[in-house]
Amino acid sequence: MLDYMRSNRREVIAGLVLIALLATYLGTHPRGASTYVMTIWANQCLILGLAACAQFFAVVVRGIDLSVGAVMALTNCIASYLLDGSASGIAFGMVAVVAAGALCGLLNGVIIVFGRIQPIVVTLATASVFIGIALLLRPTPGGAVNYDLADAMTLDFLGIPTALVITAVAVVGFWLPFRRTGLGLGLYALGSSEQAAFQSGIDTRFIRLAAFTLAGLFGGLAGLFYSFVTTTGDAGIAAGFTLNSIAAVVLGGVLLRGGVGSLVGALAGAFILKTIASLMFFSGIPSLAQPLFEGLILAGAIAIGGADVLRARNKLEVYS
Amino acid sequence: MRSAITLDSLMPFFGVVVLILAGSVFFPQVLSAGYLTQQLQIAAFLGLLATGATIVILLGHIDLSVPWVLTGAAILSTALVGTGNPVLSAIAVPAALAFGALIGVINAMGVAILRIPSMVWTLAVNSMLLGLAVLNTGGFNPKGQSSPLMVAMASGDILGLPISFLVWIAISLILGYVLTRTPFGRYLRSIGFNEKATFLSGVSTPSVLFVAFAIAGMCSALGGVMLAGYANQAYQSMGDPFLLPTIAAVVIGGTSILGGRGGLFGTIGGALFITLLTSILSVMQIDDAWRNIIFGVIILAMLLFQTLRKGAVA
Amino acid sequence: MTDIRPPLLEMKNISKHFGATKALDGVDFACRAGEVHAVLGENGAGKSTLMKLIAGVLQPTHGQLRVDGQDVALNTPQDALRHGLVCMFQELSLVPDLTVRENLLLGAPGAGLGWLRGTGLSDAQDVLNRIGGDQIKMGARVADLTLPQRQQVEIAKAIMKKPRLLILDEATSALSASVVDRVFELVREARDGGTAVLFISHRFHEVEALADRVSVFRNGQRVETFLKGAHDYGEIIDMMVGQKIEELFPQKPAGLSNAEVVLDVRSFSWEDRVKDVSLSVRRGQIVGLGGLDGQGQGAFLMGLFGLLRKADGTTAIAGQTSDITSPKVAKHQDIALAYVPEDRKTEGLILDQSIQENLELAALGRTDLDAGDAALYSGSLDQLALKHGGLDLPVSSLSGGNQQKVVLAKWLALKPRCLLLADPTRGIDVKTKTQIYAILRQLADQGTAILLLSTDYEELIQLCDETHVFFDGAIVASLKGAELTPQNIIAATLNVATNEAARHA
Amino acid sequence: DTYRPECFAPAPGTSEISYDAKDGPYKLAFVNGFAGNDWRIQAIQSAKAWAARPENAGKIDEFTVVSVGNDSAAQIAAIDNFIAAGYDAITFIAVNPTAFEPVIRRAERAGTILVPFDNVLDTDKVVQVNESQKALGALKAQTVMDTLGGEADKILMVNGLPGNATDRDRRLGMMSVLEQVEGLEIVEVVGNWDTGTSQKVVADALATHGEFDAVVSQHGSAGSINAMQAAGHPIVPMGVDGENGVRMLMDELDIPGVSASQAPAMSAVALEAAVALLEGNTLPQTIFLPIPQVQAEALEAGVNYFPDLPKSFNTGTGYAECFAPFTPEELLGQSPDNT
Ligand SMILES: Nc1ncnc2c1ncn2[C@@H]1O[C@H](COP(=O)(O)OP(=O)(O)OP(=O)(O)O)[C@@H](O)[C@H]1O
Ligand SMILES: Nc1ncnc2c1ncn2[C@@H]1O[C@H](COP(=O)(O)OP(=O)(O)OP(=O)(O)O)[C@@H](O)[C@H]1O
Ligand SMILES: O[C@@H]1[C@@H](O)[C@H](O)OC[C@H]1O
Ligand SMILES: [Mg+2]
Ligand SMILES: [Mg+2]
Repeated sequence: MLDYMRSNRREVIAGLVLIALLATYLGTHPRGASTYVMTIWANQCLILGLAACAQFFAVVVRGIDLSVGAVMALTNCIASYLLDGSASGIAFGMVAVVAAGALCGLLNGVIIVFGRIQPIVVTLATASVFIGIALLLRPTPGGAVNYDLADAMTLDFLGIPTALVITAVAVVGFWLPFRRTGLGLGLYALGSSEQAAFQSGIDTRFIRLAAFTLAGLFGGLAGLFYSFVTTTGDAGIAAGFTLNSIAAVVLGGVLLRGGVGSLVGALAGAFILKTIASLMFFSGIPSLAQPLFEGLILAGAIAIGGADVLRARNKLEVYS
Repeated sequence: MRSAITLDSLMPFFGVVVLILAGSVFFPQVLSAGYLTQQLQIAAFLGLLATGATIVILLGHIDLSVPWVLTGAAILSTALVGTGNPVLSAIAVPAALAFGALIGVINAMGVAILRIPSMVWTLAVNSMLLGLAVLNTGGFNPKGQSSPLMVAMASGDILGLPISFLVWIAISLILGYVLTRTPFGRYLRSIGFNEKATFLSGVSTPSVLFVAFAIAGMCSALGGVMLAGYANQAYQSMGDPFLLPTIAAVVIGGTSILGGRGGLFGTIGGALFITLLTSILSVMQIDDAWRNIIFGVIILAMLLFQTLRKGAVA
Repeated sequence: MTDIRPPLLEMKNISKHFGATKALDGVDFACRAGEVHAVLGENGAGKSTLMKLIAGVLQPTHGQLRVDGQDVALNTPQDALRHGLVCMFQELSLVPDLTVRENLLLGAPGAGLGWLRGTGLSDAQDVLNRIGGDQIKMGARVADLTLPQRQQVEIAKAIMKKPRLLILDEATSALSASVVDRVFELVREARDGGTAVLFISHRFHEVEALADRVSVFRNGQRVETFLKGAHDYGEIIDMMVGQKIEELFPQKPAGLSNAEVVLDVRSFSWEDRVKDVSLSVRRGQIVGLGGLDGQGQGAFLMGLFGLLRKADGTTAIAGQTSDITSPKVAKHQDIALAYVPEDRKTEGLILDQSIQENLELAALGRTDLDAGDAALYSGSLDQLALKHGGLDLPVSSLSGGNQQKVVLAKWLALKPRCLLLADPTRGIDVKTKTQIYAILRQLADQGTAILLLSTDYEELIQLCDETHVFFDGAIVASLKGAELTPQNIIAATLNVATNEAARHA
Repeated sequence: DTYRPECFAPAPGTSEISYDAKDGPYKLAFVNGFAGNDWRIQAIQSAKAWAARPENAGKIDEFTVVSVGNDSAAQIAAIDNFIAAGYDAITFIAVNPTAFEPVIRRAERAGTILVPFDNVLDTDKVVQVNESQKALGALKAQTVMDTLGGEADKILMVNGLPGNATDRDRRLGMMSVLEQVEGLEIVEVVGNWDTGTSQKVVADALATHGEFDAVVSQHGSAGSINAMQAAGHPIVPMGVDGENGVRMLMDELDIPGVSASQAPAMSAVALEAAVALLEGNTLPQTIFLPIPQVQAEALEAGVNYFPDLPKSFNTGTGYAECFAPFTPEELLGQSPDNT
């Protein structure tokens, strides 16, 4: 147990910060901890959580994906056309939405791998293209998502918020097994040392393509879940999510230099970020002071992770 | 000393020429001196921001606080001028620059001392500045105004050349000199490639980071002052539209986002290119959706062209 | 031994060019199953390049590779693995952020992208146990291992793949003699089982101990291939360097006991990693620091250079007590300390920058020097005979030995009063070593205090006037003169036998 | 009949809505979207100024304001939170006009009244407070065409932030007038409701298209005027927004036309509407507030613009038909720490 905590120190810190913030939030909430309040909270958290998962896959291979928000916007607009109508139509629609996200990611990956251009730059450009396409689909917000489906995905299941169930499924059903596959390990290897990965006989191109495709896929999932929450399509949602997804993964202990961190951490980081924002609701902080407080808490949470280095007794340690 | 002018950094200038020629097919006025000098004037705002960003990117970092440093500097300088007090008006520009430098120092504290990735720390600083601006506007709201100096810097011209452009180029030349001819410039790029080895060579790498982020903050602040002079006022969010174009300008100018490689010459081309591209898409009245798509595709094409050329050489 | 089968691996007229550099030029080379084939040559001779071609990491500019007489194209390491060609690289192929187990899984035979089973893990564990790596935890992060431990893991990872051809490219450079012996035993076993082994080492006695056949390379060409024993040591060195090497180590001057003290360290402690270390260096002396890896000697050097926070103790240089808090302070002309770090690629050099820029970097911050003045470097560059294609080329284009020369030259430009060297000759060829030894001795004679951390006890014996051996953070033996024998050093290293006498307060 | 129709004027063809009266004092919340925007800050200040007025203060138990950013999911969450906390009414500026259908249902179940304003919803289920965006656009276009005597060759139209329903409707309003003009060439640029951006795009349009007979512009119009001045463009009729700086310029340069605004004080009217509904009054489902407007000739310093206030200040400090407009002191004197 102690060993586990030491080797996953970053995730553990993120988890503790999250618990503290959530307790404060529930403590200040007039309604307190209840399924309703937890459901509202979890829905928001999961959207950014999925976006952070998308960012995680780019970051773990030492990249950055500036198109996460744009992929969400595009898939959200697609969803607003496909998620209403017959049950089979909706089922197909959900698959199509996620596939569209994966396709965006694959496109990023292809340009990054075969064009040999830095991910951050590629995705800066493709984000513009994705948003353009989203705007073609939805010049102004509109469309609809089947309300029953939306309710099923965004309310609760036996008193447990569906969003938390989905989070658990993502972790237990996908991430933990995935981490034990060659692909899962390959992502870390590539991000930690491309040279070593290559010399170990790993197909680094394929892994990088896979990483960005997964990033796109999770971007699509984020867009899909966003569609359930908002039941509509909006091309203008990109801006906030991209930068927040980066902040989220860092808060969750994922290192931007690649090779370190986990999907669990990314999720925790996203939940932290959204909980900070939720704290404002009943904090009693004057409305015009809220953005400042939000910024201060964010900076504080980030600095907690950073303060670690002040303890380093060997000055070279901070450079690794 | 290796030349700052590489083929990579020339690329955006070719791009500018192509854009002008292509644009003139639809609008012959694009070739007029009036339109072109206007682009120089406007490119200066982006250019100044990109100048600061280049320095930080050469270090291997990134500064996402540009938007609200810009806005904050604009609010501060116009507020000082707005007091009507001649002394306060006179120090408006220096005060804004000092503000930029201060924020740069705060950025550097997170990055150099706490070793927080610049990409998130500067983002957090950006949110705090937004918060401060909101609080400030809401609480006591001084009448704001740009000083004649600010207006002249943004909109005046000397011998037909916009002063904003001349200021930008002058600053690029000074900083270009610093980057290529001084130890500081060498340290900067060395850190961009390998901070640890630079530190072990007896360089006080934190100081370099502090100075670099401070310079970047001052560039953003100067951009804010100029933009306030241009619009004759300051307003919330005035910096938001500049963040991504700033990064795009630096990268198009051939500076590696990984640090170490690149320079200000290319950034000048990058800022001109992005400004012109935006302008031409605007005057062509292309639908917003298509503007986004074309913008992205052209940036990608430029980048692919750069790497393909390198591939062909290797 | 007559073998009518085609060689396991055959290379025909192979060339590899990097821009203008011809790393390999028209090489014919073959390696048979069941032989240990040593490849010798000075730094930059092209040995590693040859291995990388075999491992599919690089592709030849011209020429053809054959496996079992069949033409093959090895475009990726996977291609090579498929033919059973496995390489342990000079730069390790371990992923630092993954655990030992994960690294082994990644490299395991048949590991694809799908579900990973632990196949081969127990083989790897067996190998580790046999080569003294039983301490290494499967769950430990590779980045947290010492270099020798990493080399052990790398060996296990290579062997678990059951290679038909195993390449050891300076794979044992950081291992202690006893571990090397066990590795060799393993290699011999593999050879006897029909594996072909290509072996690269700069330590001649290792070649002596292991090789069946030897190929010598020089300047990208194969000079000669012969059975071990066909040529003696001197002849082989002549072949390698193309000239005669008279003496590897320079003559030690006698009678220094009352020369002035240049560096004096008292009661240096840091955390619980360095314990109360005191030593001094006199004019004309080279003082060695020995010990197993990770006993605190490396940390001690770092501490002297101002890299450790909250270290206790005093340091005096030329009688002047100095408080050294950072490398910047350390290199200042009033103190004039220089430190050549252990890992030249990540700590000593900025690989993407030119040789010139690297040379200037240390001098740049010194107000009393003009870093742009070529005269600062030309002397040591000439003396070290830096082999380069132009000072404006990236330093990464140099071979390991020549890179190390750049690191040295960059610091010598500052005319340091005290030179701290962390294993500067690891992976460096014999000729370069002589050059480095000569320059060190000359510097010492001129009054530079030299502290030399080394894993090579030959150096500690032949080059150093006095050697302090570290164990668990403290100096357990200080040996000089006739006490400097391999037996004493090894004993002290393991902190056995007569350690009481050597321990001082 | 609906309650106080001079203020809460019904949109053409709209229905009526009322709820059972509830006893006060009430718990009210205002959920803003993005905060870093002068208009929105002033909307927050107006809401607080309204709540501070003695005639309102007595009716209020709690009044909370939060800003959530440009994220409709976050806004939905905020509203849900206030519903969960038992708030009586929630006003909000919707980040997205179509995303609130499920929230409306949840509010209805909980008995919480929702009153969207400014950026409103595509719904007929709740009372919404706004100006007619189409009328706002049409007013500007009509005024400049009237000034020009109904004839023009070329007109410049500066649009707002694409993707917003308000931008779309204001443009449609302008178009509805301009399309009637024979042979008129309409040049459109996108100013993003941002003074600097407007200035740039107008400068470019002037450089490439030459002179225009008139200009109609959304938020950020000072930029349009600056650009025309810089290009030496002659004074032509303009339909502009209501920022303080624009009115200063219009008066100083004697630009003919109209300054008409979407007033941030709308936030106060929305609260007033919420209280009216809580008290059991009937209101039109869609309320079109009278558009605050000043013909160029009527501009007067200290009355309808304020040389001592920032240019980014919005002159829309109230709707006289509803209640006495806030004085700038009332808005700015609001200390930020008495929520
Ligand atoms: N990627 C590269 N780019 C340019 N030059 C290279 C590259 N790799 C190797 N070289 C050059 O090729 C030559 C052979 O290098 P190689 O690494 O094969 O030498 P080596 O015999 O293994 O030396 P050492 O004993 O130092 O390991 C050297 O001159 C080196 O500088
Ligand atoms: N348990 C530990 N606690 C703190 N730091 C450690 C620990 N283990 C290793 N290190 C770090 O590793 C660095 C190397 O120190 P160490 O004493 O292991 O070097 P060394 O014995 O001289 O090794 P080498 O022989 O390879 O040079 C130290 O500066 C220290 O910061
Ligand atoms: O209605 C708009 C408002 O929502 C926005 O915040 O500022 C500009 C106004 O026109
Ligand atoms: Mg080698
Ligand atoms: Mg008047």
